[in-house]
This record gives sequence, structure tokens and C-alpha cells, in this order.
Amino acid sequence: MSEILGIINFESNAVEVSGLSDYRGIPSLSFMGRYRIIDFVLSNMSNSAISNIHIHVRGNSRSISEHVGTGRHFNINSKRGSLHVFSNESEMKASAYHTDISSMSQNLEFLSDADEQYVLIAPSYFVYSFDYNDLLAEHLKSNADISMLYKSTDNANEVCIGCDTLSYEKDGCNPDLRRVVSIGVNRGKHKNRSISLECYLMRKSLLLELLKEAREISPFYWLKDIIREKVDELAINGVALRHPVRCINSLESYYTTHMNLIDQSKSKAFFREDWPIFTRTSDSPPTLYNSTARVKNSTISNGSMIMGTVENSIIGRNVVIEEGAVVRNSIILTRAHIASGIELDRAIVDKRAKVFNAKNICAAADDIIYIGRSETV
Amino acid sequence: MSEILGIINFESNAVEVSGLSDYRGIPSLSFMGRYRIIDFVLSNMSNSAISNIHIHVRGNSRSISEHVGTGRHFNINSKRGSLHVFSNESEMKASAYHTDISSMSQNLEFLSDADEQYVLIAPSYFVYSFDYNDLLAEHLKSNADISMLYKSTDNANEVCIGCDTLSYEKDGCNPDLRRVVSIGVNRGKHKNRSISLECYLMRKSLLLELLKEAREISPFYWLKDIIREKVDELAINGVALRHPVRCINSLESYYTTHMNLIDQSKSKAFFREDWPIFTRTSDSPPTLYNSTARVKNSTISNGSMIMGTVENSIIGRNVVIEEGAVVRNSIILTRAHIASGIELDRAIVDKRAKVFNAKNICAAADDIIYIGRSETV
Amino acid sequence: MRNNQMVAMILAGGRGTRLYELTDKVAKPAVYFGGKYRIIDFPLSNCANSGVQTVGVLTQYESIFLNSYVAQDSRWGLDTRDGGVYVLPPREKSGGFSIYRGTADAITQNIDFLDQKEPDHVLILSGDHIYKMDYSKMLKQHEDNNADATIAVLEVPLKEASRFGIMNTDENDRIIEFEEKPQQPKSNLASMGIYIFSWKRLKQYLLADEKKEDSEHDFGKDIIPAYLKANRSLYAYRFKGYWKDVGTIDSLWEGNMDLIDPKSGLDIFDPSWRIYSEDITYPAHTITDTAKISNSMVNQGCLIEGEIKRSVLFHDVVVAKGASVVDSVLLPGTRVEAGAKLKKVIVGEGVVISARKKVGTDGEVTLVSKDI
Amino acid sequence: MRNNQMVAMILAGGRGTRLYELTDKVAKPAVYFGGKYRIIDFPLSNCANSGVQTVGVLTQYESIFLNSYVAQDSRWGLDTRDGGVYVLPPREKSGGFSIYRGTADAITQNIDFLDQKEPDHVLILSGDHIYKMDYSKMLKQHEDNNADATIAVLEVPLKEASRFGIMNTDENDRIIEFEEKPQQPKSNLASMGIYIFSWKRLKQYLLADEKKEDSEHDFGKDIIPAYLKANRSLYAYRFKGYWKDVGTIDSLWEGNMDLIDPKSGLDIFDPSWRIYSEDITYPAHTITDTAKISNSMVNQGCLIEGEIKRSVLFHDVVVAKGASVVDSVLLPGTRVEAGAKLKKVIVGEGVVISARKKVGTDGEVTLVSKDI
Repeated sequence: MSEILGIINFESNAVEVSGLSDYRGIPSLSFMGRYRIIDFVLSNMSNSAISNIHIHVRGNSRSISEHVGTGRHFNINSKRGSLHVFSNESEMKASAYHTDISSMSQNLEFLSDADEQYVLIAPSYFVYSFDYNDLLAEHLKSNADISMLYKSTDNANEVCIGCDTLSYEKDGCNPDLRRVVSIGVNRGKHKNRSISLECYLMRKSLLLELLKEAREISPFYWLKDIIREKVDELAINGVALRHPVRCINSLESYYTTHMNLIDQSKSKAFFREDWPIFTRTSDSPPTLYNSTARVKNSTISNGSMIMGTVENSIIGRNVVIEEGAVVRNSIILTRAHIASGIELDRAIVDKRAKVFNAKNICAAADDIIYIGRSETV
Repeated sequence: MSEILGIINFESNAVEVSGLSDYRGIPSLSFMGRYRIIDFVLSNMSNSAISNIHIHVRGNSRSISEHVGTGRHFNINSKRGSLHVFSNESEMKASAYHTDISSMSQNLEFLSDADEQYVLIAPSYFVYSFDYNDLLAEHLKSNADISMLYKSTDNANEVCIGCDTLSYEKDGCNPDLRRVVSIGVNRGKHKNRSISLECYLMRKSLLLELLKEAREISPFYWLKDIIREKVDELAINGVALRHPVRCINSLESYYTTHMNLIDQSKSKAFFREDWPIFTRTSDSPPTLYNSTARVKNSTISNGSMIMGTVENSIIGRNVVIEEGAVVRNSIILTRAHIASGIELDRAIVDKRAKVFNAKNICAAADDIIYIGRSETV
Repeated sequence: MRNNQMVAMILAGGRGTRLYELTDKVAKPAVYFGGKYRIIDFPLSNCANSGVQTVGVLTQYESIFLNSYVAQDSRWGLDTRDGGVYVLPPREKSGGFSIYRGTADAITQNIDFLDQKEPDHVLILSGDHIYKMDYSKMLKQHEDNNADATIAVLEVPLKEASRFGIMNTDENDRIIEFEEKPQQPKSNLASMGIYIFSWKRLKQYLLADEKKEDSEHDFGKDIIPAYLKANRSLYAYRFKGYWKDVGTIDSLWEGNMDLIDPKSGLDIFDPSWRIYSEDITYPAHTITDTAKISNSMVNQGCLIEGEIKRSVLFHDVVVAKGASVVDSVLLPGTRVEAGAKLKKVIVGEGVVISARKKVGTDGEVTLVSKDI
Repeated sequence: MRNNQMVAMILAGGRGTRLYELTDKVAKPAVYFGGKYRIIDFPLSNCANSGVQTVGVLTQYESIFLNSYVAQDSRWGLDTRDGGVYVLPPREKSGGFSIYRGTADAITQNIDFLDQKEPDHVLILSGDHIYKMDYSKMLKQHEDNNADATIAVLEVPLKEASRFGIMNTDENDRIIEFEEKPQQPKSNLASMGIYIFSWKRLKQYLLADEKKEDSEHDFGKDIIPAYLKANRSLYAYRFKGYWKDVGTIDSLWEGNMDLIDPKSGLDIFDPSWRIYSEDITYPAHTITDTAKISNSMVNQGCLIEGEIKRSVLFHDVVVAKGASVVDSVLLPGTRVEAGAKLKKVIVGEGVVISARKKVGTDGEVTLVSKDI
């Protein structure tokens, strides 16, 4: 059995996908038509044989609870393993107090009860496919207190704005330790940066100490704050992720990631044959195209009926594109309905929205139009 | 398939099992060692072939969500049926606003989407075993707008204090309609009363109208308020429940119900062979008694180790009663531990509490002592 | 439906030789259908949606795959506490191994299973029909009629009636006569091979039939005639809607084509009656710049760079640039290389069609079961 | 454990005639044990707790109940997306029906199943042993040794070693010799009948063994010796802890008694290694005023009005006033009427012991399988 307890952390208030995240947390966001963003970190954990998983969410937990269920469709043994979804809705209003530290501290019993020696903490808003056992191996080899994943990027001026960055040095005595010497923030001023994926591996006992210490310092502290502060005191090992990563921390990154991954030569690194990404099935039939369908360069999910024109777009599950509708450069979410005569360009149409009347919804080149959940326009 | 959508309603603020309900809602309360109170209404629905069920809870929904899971261990087809747990933690603080009307209204989409023609609304704090199809049959025969279950009691001065009562008349034109003419409150002044079980059956369309109307009148209205108001306008049919009922609306009623149901001749009407009460298994081994065990007139759950004296008590799952401990007239919940030398009388020991030092915990004849969750005393 | 009010038994034994290589490795009910499904998903989903919780699947031939497919009963939500899908192969008995000698014998050999479940009624189904049917409505009629047995029937054109088992009924749809493939049909009510029997009564007849040496132990040939002879109350249940036996390559192809024909009456998009199936982990499919697609059904995991017309594509199919797929059914993992042309073809699982190959004609359906 | 790193195959074929009437209706692995469990719950729970997700259960004789019992794989959490418990009876082949001719042959006949799952390793288990074991640790040793096969062994008293298959090993626990029930045992390492084989290698040996006419197709008699002869790397995995073959009435009784003996080493209360089983809907049991109970294990649904001493009671047992149950095992639904006296008895499911009957002695275990 795995020695690692998995903790899926929630994102800070800085992470916001305007519009979409008004209706649900980042982990619940639709991704590439049929997934939710949380499916990646959860599948990574499951494929890494981690079977005891704590999911901390902001706000209402119903949709995540129903999505993950008992974990069996994420390939987790529901008797031996366990999945807990912790939410703290009551403190949502005073959100500065609702930190990951406070959420974990309020559910200490579950943390203390766990048999696992190590904890792996990761948020859902970084998307990648990776075996966390490789991180454990690096951690054990390095003899570090904490190992953290990072990704070297050469376009940090465009992506991962606001994310933590890190600097490291080779450790003089320990060649296996890539010692993190400082943690900063990516303000988008530089191209080359090592972006922290906020994915930490450490002994459970150390996490318990850090939680205690952080609470003593400030109720507003996040885990990353206390780790940043400990950078001199603890041996923190930076581990580079070789696989591609996408960071979904804004509406723009959400949109560009989607547009980018229509290309199967790019998306296949995220959907690897030997590393399945699980999700909850909707039991939808395959996509139906009728005689008037005209589709180019798009990713289309099951359950949809395509009778109109679709170009450079992502279509979610159970969407209807009527004959005579034109959808370009857009993301259409589950159960949305685009009526005949409508033309969309650079739009994100949320779940169950019905676009019936607004004839032309075309955003300017560097803008994106968002149509809200269940709205009829 | 069933024509009924089941709605498990939450109880009003008047219902409180002091101590125990500080840690969880009434539906999550332990019942007779191995059950939770919600198991009755949920099993009643499942056994009545109702497979689409909405559970509204106050406060945190995690424990109920995990308890009901996908519904499969409550015998509900998880593909065809569905179980949703709705909570509204954020409004907990201003609890006067957190009514059943507001909770249902906030999740109208799920109500509107349901295919079922009828809704059955019932809270979990009335415990009984009953086929709701019998209520539907009575409802259809009576041609009423609403049918509601009631129980005739001859000790209303002792039980169901604060519950709704109802008066009815035979309808002149319709012999199948036992027309409810007024709804009051049981103040405990009279022995003979017809107690409303707050279990209503009506068309979904009528519920939607009532929700709308109630919100227009007042944000503090509960469903029972608007029904009380409609007593002249609508044909409300009272249907008598013949099976025994227990009402768990206070610490005292919680305690006396338990003491009462140790007697199998009384409890068997609640645990009928043809009407299974489902719960979530804890995979505990059978109870182990050692050579020093001395047990009389008690109900003991699996996973417990009994090495001391137990009399007239209910022992929950995975409890340890050490050699030399004495437990009388008490309720001991899951994973509590009673150490050697301790003597308990008329105590309720909550989950995971450890009674190690306080030698004698004996309540006076009409009092009950409560020992809190995870406390060590 | 109350627990164990009715247990379903699916007769899934057929080797399905008329499906040729498609049943080389799987039993007929496990054959792929409709871009995503296997044939047996239809009766199993019908059971789930009708509230039938316990299903026995009677298999005979090479059932390893069918076994492991239906055993994952959570796919149809049939993994409830008291329910489940049970694979029931013939078993070793004191007198050595036996096989199922006929449709009725398959049930007779599983009397112990049914007695353990104690159902009021038994629903007998076939594993190779495509249709959507609410068995709870049929059960209601069965109970309202207080019938010993109820047989689902379909109204067929009278001129085709001689191909079917035909039920002759009175004005209340009580069956007074059953004729197997009559030359002069007296009615157009064709048996769909779907029966509800009250279990206690059926058990008597099965045990009596077991001893008859001249019996073929078949529901249509032996049990129903025995009921009629004893003047038991048998009723017809009239089903309206799409129903198709997909036991041949031609009918399997037609059934797939019906899915993309809005006039066929086979609607698998109805959210109130989903057909459940295996949950596959492939991302949504991609249609590239060079593709052209119309009148088709495409499942997840596909990459379409060529032309697709009036076709059904299962998961993980790749159609390369310049290839054209018309009037065809491509099973999972099919690779159609650049410039290949397919016309009225069923391509087997994982088969590769090499670049610029031309396969199929306007006439008969062509089955391609190995790489070409 | 990674997906399909290791698949378990449980040999559950035995008729278990030494358990007499207890196996009249169920196969040996489905026999009740320990107040709540069936024997096969132990290997299945061990699999679940060790991270093995896919389990094949090889049954032969009268497997209807065992089938439906293990098919409900959610009981052990084995209903994961890629996992499951698969019942694998012998199947009809082109050449007619076959049966499993030996332990190795049972695997050989299911090579197609294993190939479909593509495991790196296969874990071979027996369906009638009571023990708790973390197979992932054994797998780790197997992989660390880069072994072709690893055999779990138990250290037994040397004087009893001649009753077992004995492994003679070198200083690294590499097996150099295997002797079946040796008269002069050279070591005390007894085989527990638990093997891990690397699948590709095992398949070669199975296919070679299938063709040998003089082979009994047995792991102990044929496969292991063939590995040794070819100088393959076989290692012993030393297991410490409780292990018992409960294949006879006496050993089954002893196993039950071990549960209430704190010194036996069989601890089913350990929350980190739960044994999972069927979930029964009975309320907690009740002990009345007139009862007296000590050194016993009692399951839910019981009503105890009499005296219980050193006994194991399954669910739904009633012991009336004045009755006494000593050193006994009462299977589900047993009724012990007023004043009856039981001593060292195993009472079968649902059996009624009439008022004032005296059954059993201090000596041999008495099996009561019908009402008396």
C-alpha cells in the first residue's frame, strides 16, 4: 500500500476564472469538453497508487462530492482507500480567514488518523500527468525535509502570472539535493522562471508541525507562506517536472489552454495511454452529426448533436448546435444550446446556457465573451 | 419506475438533542448502536422504490454525503436513481433565514429537472417503518391536493412536544377524504393528539407553487407554515400511520427511545423482516465478550469488546468496556472507551470519548449526563 | 419495483455464427453496437431503467469476455445491495457436466438461483435484441391481468408475419393460440421472445418439462404450448417502438445505420432512458482542418482527418487525411490510413486498413476482420 | 500497487468433502467462519488491503452460491474501474467441455483472461486458508530478488514438517529443493500454497506442462519442480503470523475457537487490516436479563436469553431461556430452544435445536446439520 496520503488543496483567492468560477470552484471547472480540472490531480494520485485522499474545497462541496463519489470510478478501492471532501462554506464570506491551513486544521482528526507516513499536497489548477512515486523517490534520495515540484518555463511573462517561483542551488554536501534558497512570485516580468507547482511532499509529522506553527503566526497564513518562511531552516528540494504543464489561473489561461490543446499532437502529453485520466461518466451516446454539420479543427464531446458549423472550438457534453448556427474559436460547455442563426466567436458559453436571440456574439481579437450558467440570451 | 421524488427535509431549530446535535445534524445522530436516524426515512423511501432522493441538511454535509454515498448500499440504482445532498452552510449563522423553503428554492433546478410527478417530503427525526406507496394510494383515492401522515397518540403530554398537531373532519361529499381543518402545535397539555409527522405527498407542480408563494410572504416561512395557511384553500387529507413511531426531538426523547427499544418485543416493529433498514457498514467484526464480561438487558453493536459490566444500555460500534468498568442505563456511541474502575449511570457518551478518570458519572433519576465527542474525562 | 418483485434472466448463450468473425472471441451479446455499446447493454439498461435489480445472464459458449463484461454491474447501476448481475454458466453436477439444452432448460438448471432470490415473477429476455422497453409497465399489465404469463408482442406487417412466432388473441389480448412461423398467419402479433412468468407456476412447468423425453426444452416450442393446453391465462403485451434482432451481419449493419437515421425510431439521446455501457477513458474526439463529416456518429478518442459520411465510429478510431468512410461501421481502434476508401463495410476491432486500399461495394455489407 | 502490476487467482475449486454437510450447498471457500465471514473473505480482503485490484476466482464444483457471493465485489472494494472479482469456471471449448485437471491447469485454461489483464505478476492463492497477509510486501521481495517465482513459507515445528511441502533454501532464502511431505525434513519452511510468478515466464511453463502426458498439472508437483530443474530463481518469503487450513470439521472448529482466544494470534479487530464481508441488515444483538455470556463472539441480529460460553454466534441466532451453548459455533439463523444444552457443536444454518435437547460431548466436534 502507498505510504503517501494525498491532499488536494484549494487555490488561493488570486486564482479566478472570471465568470466560470462564480458558479463553482476551480476544481469543478469543465476541461477539454468531458473532464473537470480536478480529474488530473486525482488521476495522478490514483495512478500513483495513492488511495487515501483528502480533498479540500472552497464553497459548496456538493458537485465535487458527487463527482468523485466513492472513488471507484477513479480506480480507488473504496474499502481500503478513502476519499473525504472537506469544505468550509461558513467561512467563505470572510474569505481571508479561509486558508488551506485553517481547512486542514479543522479536520486534523482525519490527518492524525491516517496511517501513511508521507503527505503529498497539490492543488488542482496545475494540469499535468505525473507519477508522484517519482517525486517520493527523489525525496528519499535527497534526504530533504520537503520536496516540491517545479516547472522551468521560458514564457513566464505570459503564463503562470502570480504563481510562486523558486531559486535553487546545488547543495555543497549533498549532490542529490537541489536546494531551494528562495521563493518569490512571478510578476510576468521575465521569460525564464522556475514556477512552483505548489506540490509538496513531506512527512506527515512535519506537516502537522507546520500547521501548528502557521496558526501561531497568523490566521491569514497559507501553507505556501509558512514554507516560504522556512526556506533557510528546512532542506527543501526542488524537483523539476519534465512533462508539459498548463496553469489555469485566469479566464485567459483557461481559454488559451483549451484552444491550444485542440491539437492532438499537443494534448497527447496530457492524455497518455499508460496514464489514464479518469472522470465521472455521463452515459452520453456518441456525438451525432447530421447532414448539415460542418466541422473543422475542433474537439467534440459525446452526447452532442452537431447540425451547424463548428470551427476551432471545444464542445462539451450534450450540447446542441442547431443547423445554421456558427461557432468559432469558442468553448461551449455541457448542455448548452446554440440556436439557428446565431454566430459566436471567441465566446465561452457556460453550462445549460441557451443562446437563442443574440445574433452575433463576437469578441474582439484579445477579448473573450462569457455567457453565464443557465442564462438565456 | 416510481412516480415519487423523495425529499428528506431538515428539522426546524426547535428540534435539538442537546450536546449530541452540537457535533452533527439530527439525521446523522447515532441510533440503536449501529444506525443513523436518517437510515429510517431513507430506507422507507428505498423500500418504497423511490430512487430519486434529495436530502436537505443543515450545516456541513460531509458526514451525510459519505454515509449515503451513491445510494447503492441503500439499494438504490445509482445510474437510474440519484441522491443529492444539499446543504447551505453559509446561511447557518443567520439561521432564521435558513428554512426548508429557502433550501429547496436554491436548488430549484434539480426539482424542476426531475421526471417524477409527485413529491414526498419527510424529515428524518420521526422514526418508523412504512411503505410510502400506501400513502400514494390513499392520496389518489382521496383526490386531495396534499396528503399528510399523522400518528394518533395517547401520551402527547410526554412525547412530540412542539410538533404539529392536526384536526380533521370527514368530508361531506368525499368519503375517502379525511379533511384536515386545522394545524396546531402540541404544547404537551393533552394526552390525546394527532401528531403530524411532517410527511407530505403532493404533485410536484403544487410544491413549486407553494415554494413561490411562501417566499413572497416571508423569508422566515417553512413549508409547514405555508401548508398551515392553506388549510382552508386546499384539500388536505390526513392519513393515519398504524405502525409505531418515535419522535427524536430532544435529548430526553433520544434517551427514552433508546432505553425503550432495548426490548426486542418493542423494537421489532421498527426492524421488520420484510422491511430492511439499511445503513453503511463499518466492516466491524462481531462483538467479543471475554471471561470477565457481565451483561444484562442490553443491545450491543459489532466491533465492541466487552470486558466489564453492562446493564440496560446501548453500546455502539467499536466500543471498549474494560474489565472493572460498569455501565448502567447508558448509551455509549461509536469508538468510545470506558476504562477500568469507571461507573456510569444514565450517561450518554459521545463518539470517540474516553472515560478514563472521572470515577463515578451517575445522573440523578430524571437527569442524563452527556460526555462530549472525543472528550477525555 | 419492490425488491425481488421480478428477476430478469437474459438468454445469452448463442454462439452467433451468423456474425462470423465478430463472435470469434466474444459471445454474441458482447458484440459491439452503436459507436459505444455492446448489444447486451440494451437489455441490461432496460432492466436498470425499469427498476429490475437482479439479472441472471445465462451463458454457454466461450463466455470469458461476456462474464467479465457483465460482472461489472456498476456500469448499469445494478450493483445495489440486494441486486446484481450474475453470470450463470452450466455447472458441474453430481452426474457430471451438463449444457443448456434449450431456452427453458437454461432456466430449469438455475431453479436454485431463482429460489434463492425468491422473486414473484421472472422476466425472460434475449441477449441480442436492440430496443428500449419499460418492463415495469409490462409487469403492471401482467399483475393487473393476474396472468400466469405475459408475452411481449410487436405488430408486424401481415405479409411478414409468417417469419415470426405469431400470437392469436381474443379481444382482451388473452392468447388463445400460438403458431410458430405460420404459413397462413391469423394475426400480426409477433412474439419478441420477452416473457414474464409468475415464478411458482413456471417452476412447476419447468420441472414437468424436464422429464419429458420428447421435449426440446424451449419456451416457444414446449412451455408456452403446455400453458395453453392447460388453459393457463396468457396475455399479449403490445410493444410499440423500435425493435431489432441484430443476429446477422446485415441486420447488425442496418441497426447501426438506424442510429443515424432520424426516422428509424431508435433514439439513444433520450435522457429519460439512457443506455449505459462501459466507461472508456479517452478524451473527446478531434476533427481536424482536413476532415469532412456528416450524418455520422463518432465516439470519444477518435481522430478524424478524412471524410466520414453515414457512418458509425467507435472509440479510438483514426481516419487519416484523404481517406473516405461511407455507410460503414468502424469498431474500436480501427486505423484507416491515408487515401483508403471504405464503402458499406464493418471493420473489426483494431483492424488497420492500409493507405489507398479500397474496400466494399454498394451491394452486400463487407466484413473486414483483419488488417488489409 | 500499480494497476495490473499483479493479478490474484484464487483456487476455489475444492468440493471440500471433509466438511460434510457444510459443503452440501456451497463450495468450501463459501463456508461460514468467525461469526460473520466466509472463508474466502480472508484472501479477498487480503487482496483489497494489499492493493491487488483484479482477482480471478477459479471454481469448479456447484459454484452458484460462490459465484453470486464473490461477484458482489464492492464488498471488498474490488469494484474499481479497472479491477473486479471475476468468476472463472471451466468453459465450453471447441473440443467440448473441460474441467480443471489440477491447480496449474486451472490457470492454463485461463491464460486468455490473464493475457487480457496483462499483469506483470500473478499471485496464486488458495480459497480455504484463514490468515492476514500483505501481499504487496511479498511482491516487493519478489521484485527486489528479481525472482521468477516466490513461495510464501511458514516456519513449522520440525517434527510436524513431514506433513507439509518443505522448501530447502540457501542462506539468501533462495529455494534449492522442494520436497512434498518428506520423511526426513531438512528444513522447517512449509509451503503455504501462496505463489507469486512473473506472468510471462509462468505462461511458458504452463504451456509446456499442458502438453506433458504424465503431468498432474499441479503447481507443487509439476510446475515448481520444472522451475527448479531449469535452475530458475525461486525464493521463499517468510510469513510470520496466524495461518490455518480450515478444510476439516475439526480445524474449522479450532479456527473459530482461535478467534476468542487472545493468545491465538488471530486478531480480526485490527482496524488497519479489516476483513470485509457481506453486509447484513440486522440490528445490533440483544442480551436479555436472563442471559449469561462470556468468552464469546456474537454477531448482529442475535437474541440471547440463555447461557453462552466459549462460543461463536453468527447473525440471527436465538438462544432461549435456560439453554446453554458451550464451546460451540452456531451458524446464521440457528434457534436453540429453551433448556437445550450444546457442547462442542457446530450447528448448521437455520437449524433448530428443540427444547431440552442435549447435543455434543467433550470429545469430538459434533456437526448438527438438520433440526433435532
